[in-house]
Amino acid sequence: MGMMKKSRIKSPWLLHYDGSSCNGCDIEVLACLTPVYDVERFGIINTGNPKHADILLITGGVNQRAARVVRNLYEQMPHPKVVVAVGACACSGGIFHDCYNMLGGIDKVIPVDVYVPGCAARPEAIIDGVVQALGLLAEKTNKEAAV
Amino acid sequence: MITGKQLVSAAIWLPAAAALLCYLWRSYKGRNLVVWASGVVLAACSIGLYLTGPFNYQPGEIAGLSWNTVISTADFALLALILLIGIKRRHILIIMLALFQAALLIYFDAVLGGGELEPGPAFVIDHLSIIMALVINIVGSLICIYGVKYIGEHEDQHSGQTSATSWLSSHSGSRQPRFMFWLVIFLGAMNGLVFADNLYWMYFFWEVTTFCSFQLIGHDLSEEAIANACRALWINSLGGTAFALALVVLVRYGGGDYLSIQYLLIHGAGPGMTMIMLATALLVLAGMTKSAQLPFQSWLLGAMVAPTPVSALLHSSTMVKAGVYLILRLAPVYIGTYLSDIIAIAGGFTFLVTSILAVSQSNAKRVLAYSTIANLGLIIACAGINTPAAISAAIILIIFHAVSKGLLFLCTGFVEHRIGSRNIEDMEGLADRMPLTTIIFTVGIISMFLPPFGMLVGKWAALEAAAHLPLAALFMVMGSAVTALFWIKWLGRMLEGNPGEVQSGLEPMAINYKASLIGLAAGAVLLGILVIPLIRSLVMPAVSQYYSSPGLNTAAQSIVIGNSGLFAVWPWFVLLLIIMVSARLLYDPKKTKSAPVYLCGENSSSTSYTSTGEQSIQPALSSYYFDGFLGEARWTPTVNSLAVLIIMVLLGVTVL
Amino acid sequence: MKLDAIQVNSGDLLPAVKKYLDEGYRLVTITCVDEGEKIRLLYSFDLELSLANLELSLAREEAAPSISCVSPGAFLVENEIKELFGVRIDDISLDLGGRLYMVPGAKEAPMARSAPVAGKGEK
Amino acid sequence: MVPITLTVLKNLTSRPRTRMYPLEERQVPDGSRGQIEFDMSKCIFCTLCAKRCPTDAISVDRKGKILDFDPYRCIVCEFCLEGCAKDAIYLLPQWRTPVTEKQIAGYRTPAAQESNQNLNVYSDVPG
Amino acid sequence: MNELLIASLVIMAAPFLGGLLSGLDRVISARMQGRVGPPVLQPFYDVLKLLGKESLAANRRQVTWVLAYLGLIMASLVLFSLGGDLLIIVFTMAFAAIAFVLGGFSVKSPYSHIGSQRELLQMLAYEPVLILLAVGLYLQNGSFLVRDLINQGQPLLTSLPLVFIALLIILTIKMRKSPFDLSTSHHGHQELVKGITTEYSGPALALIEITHWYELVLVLGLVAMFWTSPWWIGIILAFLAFFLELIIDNCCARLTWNYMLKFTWGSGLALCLINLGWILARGKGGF
Amino acid sequence: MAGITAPFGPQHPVLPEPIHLNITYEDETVVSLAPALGYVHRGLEKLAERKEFTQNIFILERVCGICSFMHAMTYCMGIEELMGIEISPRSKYLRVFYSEISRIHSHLLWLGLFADAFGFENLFMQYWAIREKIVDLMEMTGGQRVILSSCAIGGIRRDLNTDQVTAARNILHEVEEELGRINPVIMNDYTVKQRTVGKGILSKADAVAYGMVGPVLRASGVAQDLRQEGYAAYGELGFEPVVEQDGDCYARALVRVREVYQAIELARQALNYLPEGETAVKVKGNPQGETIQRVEQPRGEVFYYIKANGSKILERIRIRTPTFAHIPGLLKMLPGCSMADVPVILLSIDPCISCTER
Repeated sequence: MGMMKKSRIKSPWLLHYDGSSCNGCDIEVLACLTPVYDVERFGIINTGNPKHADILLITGGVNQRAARVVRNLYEQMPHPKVVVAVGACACSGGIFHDCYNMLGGIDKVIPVDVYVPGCAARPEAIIDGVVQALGLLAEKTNKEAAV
Repeated sequence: MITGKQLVSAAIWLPAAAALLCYLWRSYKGRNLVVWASGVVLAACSIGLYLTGPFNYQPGEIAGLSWNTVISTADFALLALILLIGIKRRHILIIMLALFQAALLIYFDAVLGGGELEPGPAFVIDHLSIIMALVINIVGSLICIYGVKYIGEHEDQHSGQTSATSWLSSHSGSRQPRFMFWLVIFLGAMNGLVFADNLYWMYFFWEVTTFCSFQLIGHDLSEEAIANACRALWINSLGGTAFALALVVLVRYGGGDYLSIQYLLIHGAGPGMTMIMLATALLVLAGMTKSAQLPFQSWLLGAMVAPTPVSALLHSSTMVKAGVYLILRLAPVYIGTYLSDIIAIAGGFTFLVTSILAVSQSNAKRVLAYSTIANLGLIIACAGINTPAAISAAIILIIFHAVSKGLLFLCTGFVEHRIGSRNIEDMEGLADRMPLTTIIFTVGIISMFLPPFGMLVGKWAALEAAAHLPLAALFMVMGSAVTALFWIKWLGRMLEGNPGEVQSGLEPMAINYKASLIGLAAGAVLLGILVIPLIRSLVMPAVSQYYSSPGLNTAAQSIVIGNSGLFAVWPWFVLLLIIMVSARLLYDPKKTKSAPVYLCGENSSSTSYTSTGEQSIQPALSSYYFDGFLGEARWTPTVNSLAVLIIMVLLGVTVL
Repeated sequence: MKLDAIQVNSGDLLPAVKKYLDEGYRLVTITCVDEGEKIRLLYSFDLELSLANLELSLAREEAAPSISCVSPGAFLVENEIKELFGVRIDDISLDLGGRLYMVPGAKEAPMARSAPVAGKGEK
Repeated sequence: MVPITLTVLKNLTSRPRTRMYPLEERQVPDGSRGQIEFDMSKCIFCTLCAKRCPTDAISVDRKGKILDFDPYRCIVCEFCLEGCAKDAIYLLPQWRTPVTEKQIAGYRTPAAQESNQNLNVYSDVPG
Repeated sequence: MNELLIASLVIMAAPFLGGLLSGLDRVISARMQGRVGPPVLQPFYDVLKLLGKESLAANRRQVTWVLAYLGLIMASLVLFSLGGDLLIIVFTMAFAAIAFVLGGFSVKSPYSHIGSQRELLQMLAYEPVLILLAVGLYLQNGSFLVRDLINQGQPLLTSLPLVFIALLIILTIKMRKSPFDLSTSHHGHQELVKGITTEYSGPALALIEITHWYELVLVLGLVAMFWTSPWWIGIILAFLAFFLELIIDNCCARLTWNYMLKFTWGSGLALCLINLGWILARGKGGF
Repeated sequence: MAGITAPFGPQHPVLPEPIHLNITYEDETVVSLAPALGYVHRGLEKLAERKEFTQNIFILERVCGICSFMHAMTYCMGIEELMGIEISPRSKYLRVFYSEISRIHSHLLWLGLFADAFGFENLFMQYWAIREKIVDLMEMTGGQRVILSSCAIGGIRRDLNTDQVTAARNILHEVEEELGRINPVIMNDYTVKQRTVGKGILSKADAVAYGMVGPVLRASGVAQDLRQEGYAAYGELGFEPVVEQDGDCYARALVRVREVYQAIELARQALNYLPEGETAVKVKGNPQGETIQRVEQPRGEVFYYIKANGSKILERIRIRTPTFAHIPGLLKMLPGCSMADVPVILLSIDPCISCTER
């Protein structure tokens, strides 16, 4: 089983969804894919499909309508999966935490594994967060129970 | 021991007797019994014929009259009937064509004394006619068994909505016996046509099949059915006229014994015989109208109004095959001439154009009709190429097309009764509602054009033969690419199921349906597996009878690789079996969670999504029909005029 | 610092808007200001960078006519005002029925002056 | 087609311009807004920064002399830094490292710190 | 008996070769974009990870058709390596592609449905050229068998140059590279999400990936067939074609399906016909 | 023929931000569509009516991450007009410099996403590699890579020292030189033209009727750019709007490409004629009255309406962002195009959904 665990770390496929973000953090996530930061070195691909993804990377807080979408995406991802919340809004709702339409951080809707702070979290911080998430991914099994 | 002669007369007379019995026997059970019995006997007859091998048969007198006079009187009676129908339906074309044919026949009998000619044995049963007999009797009887049950259900469903003017509601008693009468008698007519060597007799059976088709298409008696029946009648009578003209030309310029096909095959070829070649061209033209080739395809599409067994029996497996049988029978006559190339191009052109038109159809039966015309075009193209390999390809295509297309028509009929519509879009998710039918449909469609099944061997041989005629090769190549498009588009629509819907076992099927559907499906698979023995026993003798080499070399170079195209088939079916079994092992519903469909994250349930204004919407799917580019309305006029041009060239080239 | 806006009542709002649009003006937006007892709707138009404003003041329950029949782009902002401020604007060309932003269960007219300020989140 | 092919071939032959992040860290310019830190020796708990913070990330308990700072709500806007009378708040260019558990950073005066050893007392974020 | 040996050898070796090739493909594409790119063994890690994931599937049909896709591509590769009949190989590849399409169709999901329709259109585009390739081989060598190619004197490329160019045109479609990666593509941002593979996940997706490796080896084998006298020139030819596809992939935008149909039928078929006509005219065929 | 009804949903690989279009296709041509927004609506106008007017800058900077500086600048100009503050010439020029840098940054970002929409992944990588240089420049000068919070009421929070100015000039020169190599691709590459020319056409009359703004309006032939009003230091720098005539996706791409060159030129001029003096003016008291401010954002004209009643808390802030004006135009362009063009047309208006829904 060692090879399986190792391959899980070496080829994490990532689904990026923008909850209710101001697209500052989204640009930084996309910047990670570009030549200057190039996360494909770690085998990370940005698949647009929850069914292919291992890591759910969410930027921005969650408003009432986005909560439903975030929950759907999380449920559609096959196990083992991890959730990375990128940016102050994703961690705790940030500057918008007491707007009338905001529920707050991502942990209000789905269990979050890694929090990446920063208002417009830097690509390096995001890479750190994803690398940390890989450690958690290896431990999880593909059964429903050990979520 | 039953001699060959008794088998032939049985093959022709038994269906007539059975039809009469069906007509008289009012109860369904009785008719069912008769059809089953006659089906079994007919099949036995054809197998018997196969065992006895080729022989000639000249029937003796009956009640003092020679058969010829009986045939000619029956002919005139038939023409009178057609004339009557023309007048009753006030259809000028039918009247004119019937009169013209009558005139030709009178000229033929009176002036040339054709009626009394005895150019040779009336019936010559050689390998080709045995193959045709096998197809007609086995596939035909299965379809009749299906038809008995189908027409019963058809009547219950239609008695409610048939339009007021239909004769049905006004006339007391159901029309099932009448339907079965024409359906079963048709088998006899086809057997007769296939055995006949005397062209005049063949002409009689030719007219009988046209009349049967008219009666069966008009079964529902709605305006649409009657209009289409009339159209079918006048186009086929056009073919009949060409046939009669050919008879006159043959006797007038060639002398009496040209009436026998065997004589024609031996003496007909050669440069000097322009008039004989013109007659052959006319016969080919008659064949083309019968198999609804390009300019004449409208009647077959109209005939789709008829109940499905009619479409299956007449308009795909047997009747339209008569035209192709005639063209194939005459192939040695026009071997090597320009006529042969033109026929190849006409066939290829039809194959390509009708395949493309089939893409834009959403009515299942019209797709099947277009695909039938396409495959007939392919067979005619092979006949046109006229090399031993091409002829064997044509025969293989005839056998497999009859089985697979019949199967598909019957499946469509059965589905139509269950879901009440013929539109492909309404067949969405059939795999979950009717799993057994979908499996049979899959076998049918796969056997139409994919490797392990026979049709592909035919197509392979056709391509190999067409290599010397680039234009025909181009038509075939593009046509076969397009066939994949419309078949899989349709099958795909049937397979589309919602996740998580557990199949609750196979759907109920009446014994008649089971027998015919599963019988034909098993037939398709069996013929696929036994394709090489089939070729050795049936096709090669038929080809080597008239051509120098047997065409296909069935010796296998290695386990997997056959010689020049013929491949050992059994590894294929082993592979398909392995795939089925491993799929069952790998996927066990308990372990695999059924995932909701990907709907951009907005799933409100496993199949629907929340859209504008927070309403939950089901995604609607529909296949592509390219109505803009390939629409029937846009293409048919141009295509028909091109085809008429080809026909002109076809006739013209013989004369020049 | 006052804005130079032409006062209009709901009757002749539509012809005024039509006049501006025919002169080649472009509708910039509709601003809704909730002053407790009355609501002011400010229609601003722009032609070669110069701004022209129409102002319509309504009582709390009074309905405003929709101008989306004249200016096709106005339906989105009218839907927003209807949903967030609770102002009744009837027969908008593409009416999302108060579901543009908010989920069915959410509070009605969250931006109105009377609405409580704190949102769903903690403190 | 031509211009892009030249670029493609040039890229293929030249060194990729990726910053190999985990192996070599790039030198972040000093003015860059990384994370906010509190120098408790200068802080007089005057709650000025708590009032100015647009995201209410800082809460000061004057009597208990505790300053609670939620690093996951702070948007690093330096507004508290500009308003602090005693310049007790300073800016580090280095970005804050991601964590798996959110904690509130509780700061105390240096004197109070001797009593419990660790400088930053972390407690779980309510809710 | 050696046939069985060759067959099992090919079935074992081909995925590794295919995996390496697609790994190489991702590294070279990355370097062309000025990026470092993943390690060359990345495709193997991807497939191993996918095999380890929880298997989600809508119904059994989906898995059956994927297995059919894998089995049939393996069959055509075995037939090709044993020197079987090229026309049957082409038709088996068609059956494999159809199995893949039916797999895509077997779930009522909009993106997988549209992806499958587009895959059918792609088949419509490249099928005629492949069949004409087989017919060309027949005209040149007198038989469809690939094994008869080996003892032919002059290589196929000299007599079928235009057919080779047509094959390169449709190679873009078979390798799912832009400008014709319409039904599904490795590029992240495809307007059909993942097209035909949208509804697959975990082990089923791993099978599809492995089948793509087999298909890659088979298609490059077809290219290598054009120069068999010293066989290693064929291999070089295949690599050159592979590299050319990578360059085209990185230098073109994705085009629409009607452009693809017009382009492949317009230029691909025309080239083949000119070539076949030239062979026929050159003395009633080579044999 | 029943068509295909499919969601072009909130989560889609081509969409940078969540917007939902419920599209009905028939044989791959769009027949009808209905939008659904609300995935990013946070309700920050209400939040701004609770915080103090000085804290609002940081809220309004985060309306949209890409054009954050211009939101803050418009708000500050509004408050300065209400309080009658006159900002120093140096901060005017610095505001022009920062605006033009974030315009270059926004347009390069858009060009990358636009290339990715029609499947040209390589071009996406090239444009974003160049953009990294601009982002480094922003981090060096403004302090943040994306949310450039360096604007305050009364001027600029951080001054540029001399070596920062020279570094900025080098970076601008490098960017201009690299763009010279990449722009010809999007301008005359055959496959790109095949996918963009003649798609999503908006005539001049429609553009005005639907209330289009910015590059989309200028691509349809209306020469209107708010920088002609000469706010901040644009009056002294001399400025001509960039106009195209045929109003399709290709024209919009061309307008934005030429605007990048123009922005580099303006930023360089702002640096060359940077006057001396301090950058921030002390601010006393509270704003009073109401005002409308309009500024040219990378996506178009942003419209701020501010009403203050003399207290620390403002009474009403109304923001109408450019993408809000573009959405009705988008719904006019999309019907009739083919399925493959939907992402191209959708991205051709450079949608910034977080701007639209505030």
